[in-house]
Amino acid sequence: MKDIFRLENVIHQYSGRTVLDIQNFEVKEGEALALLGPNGSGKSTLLRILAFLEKPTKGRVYYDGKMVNEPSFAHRREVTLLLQNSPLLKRSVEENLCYGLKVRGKTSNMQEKVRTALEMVGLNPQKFAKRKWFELSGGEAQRVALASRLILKPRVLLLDEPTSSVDSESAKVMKEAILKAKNQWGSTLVIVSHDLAWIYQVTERALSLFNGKLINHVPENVLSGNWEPRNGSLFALKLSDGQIIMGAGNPMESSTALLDPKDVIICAEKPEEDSALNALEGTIVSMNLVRDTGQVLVKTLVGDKTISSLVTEKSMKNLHLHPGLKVFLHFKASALKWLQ
Amino acid sequence: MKDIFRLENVIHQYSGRTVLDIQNFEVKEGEALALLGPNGSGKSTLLRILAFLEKPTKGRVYYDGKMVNEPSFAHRREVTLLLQNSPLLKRSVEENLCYGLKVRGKTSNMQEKVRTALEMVGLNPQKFAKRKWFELSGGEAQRVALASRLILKPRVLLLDEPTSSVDSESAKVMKEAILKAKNQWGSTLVIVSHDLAWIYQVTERALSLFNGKLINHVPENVLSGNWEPRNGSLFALKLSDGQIIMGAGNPMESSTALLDPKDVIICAEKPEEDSALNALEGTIVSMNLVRDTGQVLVKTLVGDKTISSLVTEKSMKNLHLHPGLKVFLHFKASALKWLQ
Amino acid sequence: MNYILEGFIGAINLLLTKDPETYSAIWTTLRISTLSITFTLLLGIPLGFLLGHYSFPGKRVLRTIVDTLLALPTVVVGLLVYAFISRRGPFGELGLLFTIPGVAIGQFILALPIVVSLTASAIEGMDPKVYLTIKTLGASNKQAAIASLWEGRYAVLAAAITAYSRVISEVGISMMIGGNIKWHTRTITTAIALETGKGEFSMGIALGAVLLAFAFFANTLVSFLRRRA
Amino acid sequence: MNYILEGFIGAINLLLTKDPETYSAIWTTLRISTLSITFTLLLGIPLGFLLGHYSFPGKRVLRTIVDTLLALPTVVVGLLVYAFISRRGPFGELGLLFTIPGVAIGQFILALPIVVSLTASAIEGMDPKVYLTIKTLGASNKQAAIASLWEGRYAVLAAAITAYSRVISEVGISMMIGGNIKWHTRTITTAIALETGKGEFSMGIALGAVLLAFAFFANTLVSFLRRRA
Amino acid sequence: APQYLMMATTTSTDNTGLLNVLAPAFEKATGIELRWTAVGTGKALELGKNCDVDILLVHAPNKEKKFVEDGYGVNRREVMYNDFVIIGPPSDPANIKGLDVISALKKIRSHEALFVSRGDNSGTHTKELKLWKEAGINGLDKEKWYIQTGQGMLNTINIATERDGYTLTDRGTFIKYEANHKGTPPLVILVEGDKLLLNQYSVIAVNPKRCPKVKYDLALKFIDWITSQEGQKVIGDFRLMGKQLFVPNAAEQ
Ligand SMILES: Nc1ncnc2c1ncn2[C@@H]1O[C@H](COP(=O)(O)OP(=O)(O)OP(=O)(O)O)[C@@H](O)[C@H]1O
Ligand SMILES: Nc1ncnc2c1ncn2[C@@H]1O[C@H](COP(=O)(O)OP(=O)(O)OP(=O)(O)O)[C@@H](O)[C@H]1O
Ligand SMILES: [Mg+2]
Ligand SMILES: [Mg+2]
Repeated sequence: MKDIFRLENVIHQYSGRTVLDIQNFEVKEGEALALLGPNGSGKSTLLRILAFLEKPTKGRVYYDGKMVNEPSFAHRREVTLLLQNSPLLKRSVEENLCYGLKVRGKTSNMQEKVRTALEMVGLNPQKFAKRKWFELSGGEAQRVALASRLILKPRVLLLDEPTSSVDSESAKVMKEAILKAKNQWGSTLVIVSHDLAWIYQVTERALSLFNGKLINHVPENVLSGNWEPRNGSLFALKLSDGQIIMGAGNPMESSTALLDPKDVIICAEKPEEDSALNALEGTIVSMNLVRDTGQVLVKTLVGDKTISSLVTEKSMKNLHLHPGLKVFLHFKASALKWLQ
Repeated sequence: MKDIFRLENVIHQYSGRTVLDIQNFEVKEGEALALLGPNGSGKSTLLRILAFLEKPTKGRVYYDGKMVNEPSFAHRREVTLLLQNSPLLKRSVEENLCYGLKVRGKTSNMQEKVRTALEMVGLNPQKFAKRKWFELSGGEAQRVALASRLILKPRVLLLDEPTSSVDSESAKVMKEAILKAKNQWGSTLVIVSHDLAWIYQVTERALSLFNGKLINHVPENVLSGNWEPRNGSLFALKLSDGQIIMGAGNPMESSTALLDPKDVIICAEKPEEDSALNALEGTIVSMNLVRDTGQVLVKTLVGDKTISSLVTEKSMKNLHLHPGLKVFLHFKASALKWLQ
Repeated sequence: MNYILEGFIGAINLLLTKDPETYSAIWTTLRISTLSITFTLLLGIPLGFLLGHYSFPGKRVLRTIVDTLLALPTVVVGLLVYAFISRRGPFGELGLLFTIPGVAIGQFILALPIVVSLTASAIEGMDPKVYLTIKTLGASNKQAAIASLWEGRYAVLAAAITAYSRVISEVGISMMIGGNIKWHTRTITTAIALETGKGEFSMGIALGAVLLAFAFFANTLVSFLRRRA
Repeated sequence: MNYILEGFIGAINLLLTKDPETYSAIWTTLRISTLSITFTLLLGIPLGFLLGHYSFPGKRVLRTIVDTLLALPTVVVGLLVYAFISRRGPFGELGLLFTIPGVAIGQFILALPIVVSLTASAIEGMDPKVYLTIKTLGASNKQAAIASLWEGRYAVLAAAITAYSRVISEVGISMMIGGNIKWHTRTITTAIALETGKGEFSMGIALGAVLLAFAFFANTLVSFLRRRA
Repeated sequence: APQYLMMATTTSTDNTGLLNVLAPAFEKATGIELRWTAVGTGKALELGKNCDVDILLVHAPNKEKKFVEDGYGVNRREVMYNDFVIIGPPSDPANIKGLDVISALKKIRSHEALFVSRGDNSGTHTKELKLWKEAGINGLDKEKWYIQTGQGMLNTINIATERDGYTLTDRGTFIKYEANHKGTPPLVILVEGDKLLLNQYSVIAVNPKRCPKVKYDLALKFIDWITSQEGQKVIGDFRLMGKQLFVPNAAEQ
């Protein structure tokens, strides 16, 4: 599949502060990409750049194979973005949905399209089409905002926290609506969300942003805090229950480490002592099936930190893992990757 | 503990449409109450009434033992609400935090208080105190809004989706901040959230709203759809994989049923045929430890519906439950409770 | 004090007896003001959007100049326009002096800064997310400008009402450019000035009341439109 | 045409040579307008808030009336005030005719509807959540009103600028109530009217330019304040 | 504080600059400051009726007499005069140059040549109407060639200039107009010197019996001064472009 977006050496700054610093970033046409990362890491900024709402301070943006210097509305008619906490236009729900069609001159069959789009997000058209923008609850408004993007059948659908105030039933409905866009219309999806369980069901690939930098890693197991130097090149992080995580390498200023859930092994017993090997005691709090893989994401509470590990169904069965079980987590000090 | 809020026969309408209809509702001083329910069920409306921002169309509101007819700002100085998608004031972060203190004339030690409040929500005061309101990401703004409530050490803290755009690490920090308000300052908490995992960690009691009506039931297992009448007083709901859920009673117009996770039993085999007993085949997708109880909430995907059941650690061990396992869910047709 | 009472009775009298001089002045006022406000809004609202929306070097200075032009006295506008359209001026050939279009040009200059400044304020005061939202829905720059103005429609309407009120209540330009010529360019306000100069104070008040009745009628219409939007 | 050029040269001349008549008119204009705008803002902004914020029966009618009063011609305001403060009027004893406070009263009446109407629009245009947010933080009604006005500060400032510009550029009230008395109540605008009446057009333009310079100075100050808020 | 006298006067005395000479001379002689508001004659009389000024200096003899008869004013004294002239374009389309007033108006009428009237009930307008009446011409109001400006004298002359029309003006304002055009005015005097064209100015004190608060004593002082040899000399000496504008005639009474 070809790239629909490619970013090269993109840097974006607000009043001199660099909030985005991306060397390479591609989105394939038709794929569904999750963009994760903590607050303030630059997710919304990146989406605004992809939606051609903002020009990066530096760097090149390619869309559909061509470099885009002066984005025109022709670009914005293919790429639509649902802003974080998107406001509605001060019009009726129906008119909100029609606006995007009208600016494109696609005024045929609007009634019908409005009905379909509202139903896709789980709102009853009879009840909601005529409502004014302020006569909606938070989640209803959020869903109207999504519907007014879906109605456009866009080539690229960028969603910034689409489910942030939506109930779980409706989130499921929205998941289906979004997947319909992908599967039936071939829309490319880039979705930002903090609801990891939800977004894993929608997307195939996930990237994370930390401090404006892209990391090919799901932001599980972010270990930040006061890393104290120990002997050798080891650093130690004290947990609330007195246990210690050891990391090898160079924390530098950020002092935030990432630990891939794949690198964490769950054992029933404590292994022999080894300063470069972590062995943390904790209690399993949740186990989630990962879509399509048969693997299970197990979250274990260690002190005040929750550490995720990815286990196969087989080893899960062997160990009789279940929530509430006391286990030991093993991982190498060198498994920690430091953020710059 | 005495009631800090009591509502009697409260009805609230918007342009003639009843959105809230509550016969009795109490909040005890010092408790932490979760308010759940789907979009549009009236949660935000109820919080606005509790915050004395809106007067119910009908009914009586008691606060601290006294009926409140004309809420004054003296009431609003004890009760503070974090609105859903709360805007910030167009001032610096620091000034946003100070505003509530200033209107109360508590101008001593403000710098120090601002620092503490920002740290409580996981924001670095040095980095954020001087920022303008628009120089924040979505989650940062949300946390500033919470901080400007926490700084007031309010007697009652009402929170409407406090974590809606907050990353999971920060949500944890916020949980601690909120619990500190409860435990150290004795604040009463009423929290609305769709993030059930998060809210269960913060609150002790949960109520749900459906169509403006209060229900003493966690909104897991909301079964809505096209219930078809069968023989006797049974109704059937077809799932996407052809399986059928049977419900006894009278669905009436709403045709939405609730199923308490406690009433669902997980078995390894299919029981003998009985039209009044449901036996649905599905796959476990997640298992979560419920705080303080030792019980586990197991979610099973049946067709396109996820059904939760609450199991003890013991039966979980006996059955060797784990995500990915195929199981049968048993529950009586009469276990379904119909919403009016 | 009597003037006021007499004035109000006089106003009712003028309107009921269909006093031809009064109706001629009302009609002239309506023609001039419609002409001037139409062009003012057509040019002023887009300019106000540009000034309010875009950032460019010198914007702050330009904004200050526009705000300064709000203080243009009508006599000065009259003098400036007169200089151009008098027979000896560069556009003397057009024969605009002492005509309704001539006055409308002057009123256009008077009202333009009001519309530009207030529209720019309305746009500046808007949540920037609104404009972004419109753009994400695929609007071209022009469509986005129109939709933004519609989002701020109450403030834009307030700008229009303020400008229209300024135009129908001004006297300096109508006097200087129109010449207050009876049956031709005499407006309600120039008639008021004339009557007042004559010492006919109650007649001045009566005509003032007629003007207000006219404005009230216009505003009532607007208020109904506003309700529907 | 020539007199425009002459006018500008004249303006520089007047200012540089510190022409005493001109400086007296500037000073009088400053005194009157400061007096009138102060009271207008003190009363108009709160009234505008009340009108914009609260819903009550008859609100729409009241709003329409305020908007109508925007169209009050200055001469009519002059006549109305005159009727009250003339020696034979009810407040004749106060001796306000031909004085600076007398003119300021008239200008107050002229500017009040502008401030009330534009402030009300500013408040109406605001996201209702902002007011709720302020209240959730524990503000009393008065504190919430002040904070809301601060949230809408650009629009409120625009109201103030529009009103102030109206006041310094008006001539009808200053003429009628002030009497254009040399060294006493002659303002820049009445001086312009006088010079224009004499046919001294370039002097009229010169004084007009002086007034605009004055307004530009005021607006530049405001623009710096705005930047800091 | 020094005493001051409040006067309402017509625009012609102010616009020509006479008062700028009279006021300092009066103050020097008596120590009394003269303040004036220059308005139309009708408005000046109205201000007097309302006791808002102490003294009037106006030029509409019939109205002044009525004002005194009705008890609003006392001590009316004629002070000075100038005369009215008919001016028009040098091409003189109605051929009125050198005619007496009445014949000139009749010719204007028969040629339907453009005539610009002040139409503002001022002294000049009153005079003009009286002249038309004497010429036996009525029903001018809606005639196409008869324009009513409702404005001051100079503005009316300017409108006549723009339109190449005739108009009736007082000589003082015409001289001012000449001065504005640096001595080469587009309109010129065509009819002058007729006895009917006399323009008499008078002062009137506002009646202290009706208006107890007026400064009657100061008003009397002003009347005394302006009708004295000293005051009359100031008027007689007032020149614009070397031309005398007003002829003092207080002594003639
Ligand atoms: N207009 C602005 N001016 C200055 N700084 C800004 C502005 N908008 C965002 N920032 C800063 O840029 C950084 C990235 O912001 P962005 O909104 O992209 O974060 P995000 O990843 O979307 O976070 P969230 O999960 O909270 O929405 C943050 O540090 C934020 O404070
Ligand atoms: N201003 C209003 N005018 C009319 N109807 C309104 C208004 N505000 C809310 N509603 C309606 O009232 C009902 C309850 O709204 P409310 O905001 O309380 O829901 P909620 O439970 O908070 O939902 P959400 O989870 O989406 O925030 C909804 O049906 C909504 O559409
Ligand atoms: Mg964001
Ligand atoms: Mg809500």
